[in-house]
Amino acid sequence: MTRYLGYRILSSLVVILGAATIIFVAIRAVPGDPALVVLGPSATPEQVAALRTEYGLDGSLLGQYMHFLARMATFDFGSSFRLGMPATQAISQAFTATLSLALAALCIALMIGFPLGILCALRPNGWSDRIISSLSMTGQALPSFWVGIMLVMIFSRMLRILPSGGAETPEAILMPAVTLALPLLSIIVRLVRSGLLEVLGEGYVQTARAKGLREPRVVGRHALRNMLIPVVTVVGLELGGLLGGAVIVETVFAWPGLGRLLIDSIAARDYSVVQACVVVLVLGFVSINLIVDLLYGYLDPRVRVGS
Amino acid sequence: MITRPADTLLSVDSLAVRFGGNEDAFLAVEDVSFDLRAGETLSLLGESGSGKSVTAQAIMALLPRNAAITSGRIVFAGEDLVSLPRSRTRDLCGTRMGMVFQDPLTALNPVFTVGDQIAELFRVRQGLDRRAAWLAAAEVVDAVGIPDARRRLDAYPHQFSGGMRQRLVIAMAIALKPRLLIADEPTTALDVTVQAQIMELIRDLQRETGMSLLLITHDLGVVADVTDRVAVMYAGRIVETGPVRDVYDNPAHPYTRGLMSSIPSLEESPGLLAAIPGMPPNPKERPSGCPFHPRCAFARPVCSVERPALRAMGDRRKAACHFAEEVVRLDPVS
Amino acid sequence: MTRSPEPLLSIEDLRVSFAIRSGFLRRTKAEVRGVDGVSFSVMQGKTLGIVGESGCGKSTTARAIIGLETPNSGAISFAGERIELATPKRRRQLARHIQMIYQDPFASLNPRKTVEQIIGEGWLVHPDLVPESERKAETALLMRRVGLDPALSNRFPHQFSGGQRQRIGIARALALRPRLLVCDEPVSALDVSVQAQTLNLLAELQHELGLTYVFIAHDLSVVRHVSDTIAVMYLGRIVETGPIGPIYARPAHPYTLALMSAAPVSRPWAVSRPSRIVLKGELPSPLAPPPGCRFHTRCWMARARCRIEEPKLREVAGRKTACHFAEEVVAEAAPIGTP
Amino acid sequence: MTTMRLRPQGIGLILGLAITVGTSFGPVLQARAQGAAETLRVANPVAIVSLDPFGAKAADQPTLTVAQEVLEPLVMRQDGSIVPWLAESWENPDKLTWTFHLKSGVRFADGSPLTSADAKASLDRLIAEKGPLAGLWAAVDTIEAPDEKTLKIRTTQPVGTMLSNLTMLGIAPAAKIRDTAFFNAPYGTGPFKVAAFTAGQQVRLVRNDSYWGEKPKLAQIEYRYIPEVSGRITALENNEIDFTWGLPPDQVDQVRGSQGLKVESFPTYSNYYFWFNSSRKPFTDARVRQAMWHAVDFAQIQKDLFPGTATVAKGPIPQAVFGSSVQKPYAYDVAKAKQLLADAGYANGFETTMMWSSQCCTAVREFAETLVSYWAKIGVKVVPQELERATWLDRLLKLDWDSTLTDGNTLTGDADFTLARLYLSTAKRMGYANPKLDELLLAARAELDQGKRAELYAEAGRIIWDEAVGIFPLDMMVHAAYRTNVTGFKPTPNAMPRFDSVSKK
Amino acid sequence: MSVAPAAPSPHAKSPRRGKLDLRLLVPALFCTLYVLAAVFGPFLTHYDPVATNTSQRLRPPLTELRDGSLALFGTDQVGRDLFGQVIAGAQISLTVGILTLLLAGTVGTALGVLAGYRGGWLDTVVMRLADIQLAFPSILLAVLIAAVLGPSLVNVILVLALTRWVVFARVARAQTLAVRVRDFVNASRTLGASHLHIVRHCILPAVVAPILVVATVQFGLVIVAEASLSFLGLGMPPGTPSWGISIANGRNYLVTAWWISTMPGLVLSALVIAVGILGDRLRDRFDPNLTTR
Repeated sequence: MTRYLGYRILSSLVVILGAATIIFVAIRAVPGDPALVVLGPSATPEQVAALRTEYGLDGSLLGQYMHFLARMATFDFGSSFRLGMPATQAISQAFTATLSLALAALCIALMIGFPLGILCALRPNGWSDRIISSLSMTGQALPSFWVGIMLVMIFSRMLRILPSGGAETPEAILMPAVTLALPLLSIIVRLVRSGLLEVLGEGYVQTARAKGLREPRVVGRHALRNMLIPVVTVVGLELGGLLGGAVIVETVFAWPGLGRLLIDSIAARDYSVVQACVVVLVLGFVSINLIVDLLYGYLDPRVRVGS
Repeated sequence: MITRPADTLLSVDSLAVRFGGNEDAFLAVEDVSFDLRAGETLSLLGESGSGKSVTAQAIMALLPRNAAITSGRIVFAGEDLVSLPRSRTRDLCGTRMGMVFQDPLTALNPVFTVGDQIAELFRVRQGLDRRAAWLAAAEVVDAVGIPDARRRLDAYPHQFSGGMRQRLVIAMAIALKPRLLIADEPTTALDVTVQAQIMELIRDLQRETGMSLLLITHDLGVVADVTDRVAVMYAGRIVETGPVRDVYDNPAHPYTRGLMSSIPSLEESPGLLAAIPGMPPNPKERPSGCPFHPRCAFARPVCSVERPALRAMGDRRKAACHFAEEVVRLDPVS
Repeated sequence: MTRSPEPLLSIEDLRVSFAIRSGFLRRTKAEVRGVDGVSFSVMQGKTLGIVGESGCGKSTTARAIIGLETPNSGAISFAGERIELATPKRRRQLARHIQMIYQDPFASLNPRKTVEQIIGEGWLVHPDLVPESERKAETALLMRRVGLDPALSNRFPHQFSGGQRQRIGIARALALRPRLLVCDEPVSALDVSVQAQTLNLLAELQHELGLTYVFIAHDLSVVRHVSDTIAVMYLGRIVETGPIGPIYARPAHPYTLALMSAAPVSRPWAVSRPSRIVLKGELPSPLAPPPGCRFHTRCWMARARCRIEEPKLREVAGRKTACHFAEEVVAEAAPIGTP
Repeated sequence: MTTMRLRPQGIGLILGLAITVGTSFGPVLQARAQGAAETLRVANPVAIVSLDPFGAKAADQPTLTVAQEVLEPLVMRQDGSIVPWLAESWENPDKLTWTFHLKSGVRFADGSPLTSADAKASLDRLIAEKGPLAGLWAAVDTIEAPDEKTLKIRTTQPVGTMLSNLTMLGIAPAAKIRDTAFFNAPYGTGPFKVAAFTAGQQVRLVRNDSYWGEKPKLAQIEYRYIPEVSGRITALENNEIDFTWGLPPDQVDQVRGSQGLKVESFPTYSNYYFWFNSSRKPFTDARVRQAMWHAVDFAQIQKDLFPGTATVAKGPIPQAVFGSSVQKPYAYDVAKAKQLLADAGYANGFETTMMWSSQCCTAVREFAETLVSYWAKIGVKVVPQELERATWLDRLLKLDWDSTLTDGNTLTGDADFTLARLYLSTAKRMGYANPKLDELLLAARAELDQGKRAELYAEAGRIIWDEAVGIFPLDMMVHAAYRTNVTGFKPTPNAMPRFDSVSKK
Repeated sequence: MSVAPAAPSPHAKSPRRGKLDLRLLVPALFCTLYVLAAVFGPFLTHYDPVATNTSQRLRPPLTELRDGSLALFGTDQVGRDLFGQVIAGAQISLTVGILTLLLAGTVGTALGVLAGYRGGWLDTVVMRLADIQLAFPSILLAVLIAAVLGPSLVNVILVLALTRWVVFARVARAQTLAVRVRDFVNASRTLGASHLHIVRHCILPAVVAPILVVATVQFGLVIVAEASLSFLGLGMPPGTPSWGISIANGRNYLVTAWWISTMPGLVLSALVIAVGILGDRLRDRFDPNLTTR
């Protein structure tokens, strides 16, 4: 187990290092100059040069890169040109916001998706299955920015019961979370449905029935646990995507999360924050995958290494 | 009207099971009747698609969703299971009827320890507490010949060999001392030597507990080894039934006869086998009249028109062939 | 006695092992000896039956002959040529002489190709064999030969029954006009009535085309029916081999004896055979085969010597067997046959 | 035996936990302000990411909007003219020297007195940070604080814009000026001080009770960032906020009709302008530039796209700016435009590009698309290029463009800030070089007499306008919308609303 | 667990072929409609993205315009006919969808098959790259590429292909791994077939079906992604009648002109749903295992 974990952590590090390198190069390859963005259209070349020195951008690229890596090891990304605070500080607020949003969305998706998926699988091709399945198809197809806009139009503009954006009040998380949850919810419904249908045809489910167990127990205990395995994998992947993919929802609802911070920081060529964002997002992604792997081992004793 | 001996445990009467909906519906089992007395062993013998497994599933209320019993009765210990609600039949499963499945690998839930799965029976069905259930599980596992039972309860199914897994499945089936054990191809997935071990185990258990055994198999040898009576199925129907020796030595149905001559023996048997020509019919397109007639060497015009009924041949045998008397008089199968 | 002619296939001390890899660098953690020192030979036009339980190495042997496994050591000679030493190109050329029939007729046919494409696939690889213009006719011929209606040549495998699929597999093998057919459990997935048809077909083909078979099965009756000689394998080794008659009449290895006694027979009352021996215990892990005689852990006759000294294959009563006490076994075993 | 076993209840527990975390995410949530009546809730259209007006954000309107309530300048521009503020008076001993006398009795919110050292430190830091406003002070030679109340600034050349520049310099305590933490909750001599600040999200100001001037009526001001226009309007209508501004022109009418809401529109120092790259063909020819101008009916555009929210421009800088002048309008005349093109040798039109920054200004895309549509009618195919701001800036400064549409803000309210900064040939902003213009602009900058400066700028403006260095279509108005219970709001043309005089019923 | 039905008879018709499958037909017709709209629509509506008409802006659906034409979906914020815009948008969306999938599908499938078939270090490298790609926020790539190259059709396709190849590579690799060890592949090897032959005749045919299914799912996602990029101002250049741009344009007019965002959104969603249903049905039909069992 430890060996396997070691391997996974090592390959995660490779991924993080790769991503960090890519972003380091890419953000510098993009036209535009952080100093220039700060100074605005009135800047003179001398001013720009002076500010670049101030920012430590005048050294060799390799030197900057080594410096970046060295500091990254201690989770220090330098200070933000735009915000005038350490990048990690800027990140931490945004990360909390994004994580809250992602978790809220995940909870909504799981809490609604699971029962609906089970409902579908218990009566495949019944009317409830057809309705839920087609709704879930729709949920997956709707572009989230459009859904967000429509939600704002309905709940904020017409009904005036929810704030249209921001994160000041607890209920403000509802619409962005629902918007974000919608595609995930659809995926979960379909995964649970197909997973459960598949599992329900398995021999051990027959065995459980032959043992005289009641259907709720057969489904709830014997089938569900086995079905969780593919669901966990996909949900993990999706959650990893949610962290970085919430940009649109964050934009529509002015949610002060990582995605927005990333977009704003790129626009400002705020190198340190961009790099920090990417590293944190990638770190989040690989950690989630690692957790999924461990969970996988927990859910399925067959893949437990060393047992 | 069929008279039943007093000790009849299971009686299946004119059972028919339909698969699929509307257009592609077909009868997987048709007009199947047999009795099983307490302590007796009956084999349902047939090739794939003959309806033998479906019959077992119908008895255990384990038919897949797209299947339904369309007619007939299944009387178990005096109760008609067909008219009972599914939940009541389910109650009988485990306690009064146990089932052993073909593939021990898929029959066990891979994510729970075997102890969990066996103890569950005692906890849920008998209301034992966790500890007592665990002890009872250890006892059963020990009874099916798994060494070091107490310790191995903590293991997962994948940590057992195929033969051991089948023992575990059997343990689950007999844990609550059912009066009827249905074994659906219990040895097909196993090696020859393991197969022998498992059949011996089933026989021993049957001897000890006096339960009845309904054995479903395609293996003529297994049937001969363990059973008193055999019912040969073809295309969803029973074509012949009777004591194993009588049926094997002097088949009354051409299909049984064909089967007997299809298998090579351990002795020298030069030349070609007397194989049955053609293939078993598709359940959706069964031939008219006697379903076996296209493959039958004895077929005459009447066979393609009129379906032969399962009729008595002497007091213990029945056969569904217009010319059963002729067939039975042929030279014995060598 | 005249000196026997050159065998078509001969295998000398074949060893095949699988590496179990794991860890970051995929280092070999352990080796499983799938086949551990197997030797046999088959004469042109004859059938060698290989029996044994799952994990005994019989399928691995087959795959090594066919080139799907690379032997660690040993020699595989086909018509006098060492095929395991052949270059990949030569090996591919040789492929047309050595073909295989697979156990699972559902898995061994490409589900996305028509019967015609499947049967003709070999001609794409060996284009000289049949000119393009004649392929259609040749396919029809082959299909008729194996008992399939050539009108079905545009169907896909899933539209056929198991027995028919096995016939397609046979036709595919025959398309290359091979000399040797390796049959890996060709009938074990088939129903009894279809199994008989298939066995008959194989017998007819052998008779007509002078084919040589290596026939792998776990069903002793089937092996008896088709084979001239037999090799019984246990845990990667041959424990007994020789002509079919003597071995079936009086096994000289306890394992063979146990197999014979356990084999289900359709009418046990009509056959006399040793009383059933139910082997105790489990098949040992091939990762760590027992020392001495590999069978000793399950053998009711095992003595101290068996645990230490590995018995060699030696001539006993008209066959070769690898048991220290083969003579005792032969003497004890009741002959099998009609009482 | 049961160690590794997680029951379904366990999974439920995890779910529950996740929900709790998901809905009660601490740092994001801020307690609602208490004392709603004395709290003005403001939604700013652009995020306030920093409260430090000396560094990178020295010219950042969101930052300055808040900073102006907290840090006060030496002099202030009120109703177009400069009035003393923290400086009581000033004089020029010579053309290169400015001496300011600070008001006495002014204290910072922490009780420490205001001294000239604070003013010096503030200006020193602004220059040292090399931020966007540092350029205004390029001519500064020395800054001295000979005594606590006197500040002496010496320049290397006469600086006519000294006073207007000073309006942009808020004075912060010298002791804190280099303390980055200070700018998370800065205070100064102003009527308010910062109580809480979450970058990019919200700022809460509380009244500075020891303020030296007239005490503000509001106890608190809350700024929160709502980027979506509709979101801001909704929030206003739903009484989630009291005040917002920066509404897009065509939403204003709808808000005006809303009950309980009031909209105030006022002219600003900002305008839209469209520059030609006069160093690139075909815009090297003034006739082409003029033709483009004549081809567009700006009056119509103003009426349709900017109803009551912008005015057709009368000169290259907005009329509210010191130094502005009224020029002769370009008529919408397609025939004339075509004629001019033909004269310049482009009878069949030409193809060119127009870039703008996506973050530029309200309705910029609509505006740009409309322009493209007009120009198509005289045979000029203009390919629109909407660029990210950083890229736009990059290309702008590299003169790597044909034409660009953008907005300008004369932050200081002084023509110099726009004209001398951008139109000097040495600035190389739009490839236009005219020695006469250079001469006028430099003279105006060095002139301390404001009357003379105004004349010089008027002349410079005429050249820029007539030569069509760019097209100056519209002067912007800003629309502040607020609930009717907000009173006392006085619009300021720098588009940075102040709330010291505001009260809430 | 053998459930009754026997081996299919040789006379069994190939499954469902020839029978009208409404659930396949309806979405297919729907998609065809979009294709027709994309191909011929512009000829019918004469939509000119450059022709703004500010005096006719923000007209609600079904308004008769001054020139007598009917604005079916209303007009947008600069007075262009929204219906024409949406029709023209179909062309863009379909173009982006198809080209992106072709690019990503080809590259991804090739890499996936190669990685799965060859294994070893090649597999490791490709899969680590895929990991990085997956972990790397795709929006970031879009921003970077848009910033470097500027918004354009080609760049949108590049960005989207860059973010999608992984999906194809993973599916292709998984399928390759699964097929590679199947007996029918062994059978081909036994025939003496070369690697090229095996990949061409055994692996690729098996990979195509799941890839097609993935492609239908991805098609919808790609179209939405294009719209999202355009919505963020990172996709198509302004003035392009992309659905995403139309929706984004309408964002500021939710109160005064709801139709600007709503109409293209509905049209977009309808297409994606239709493609999704189509993909589902195709999956059912393509998979030879599903059709036989």
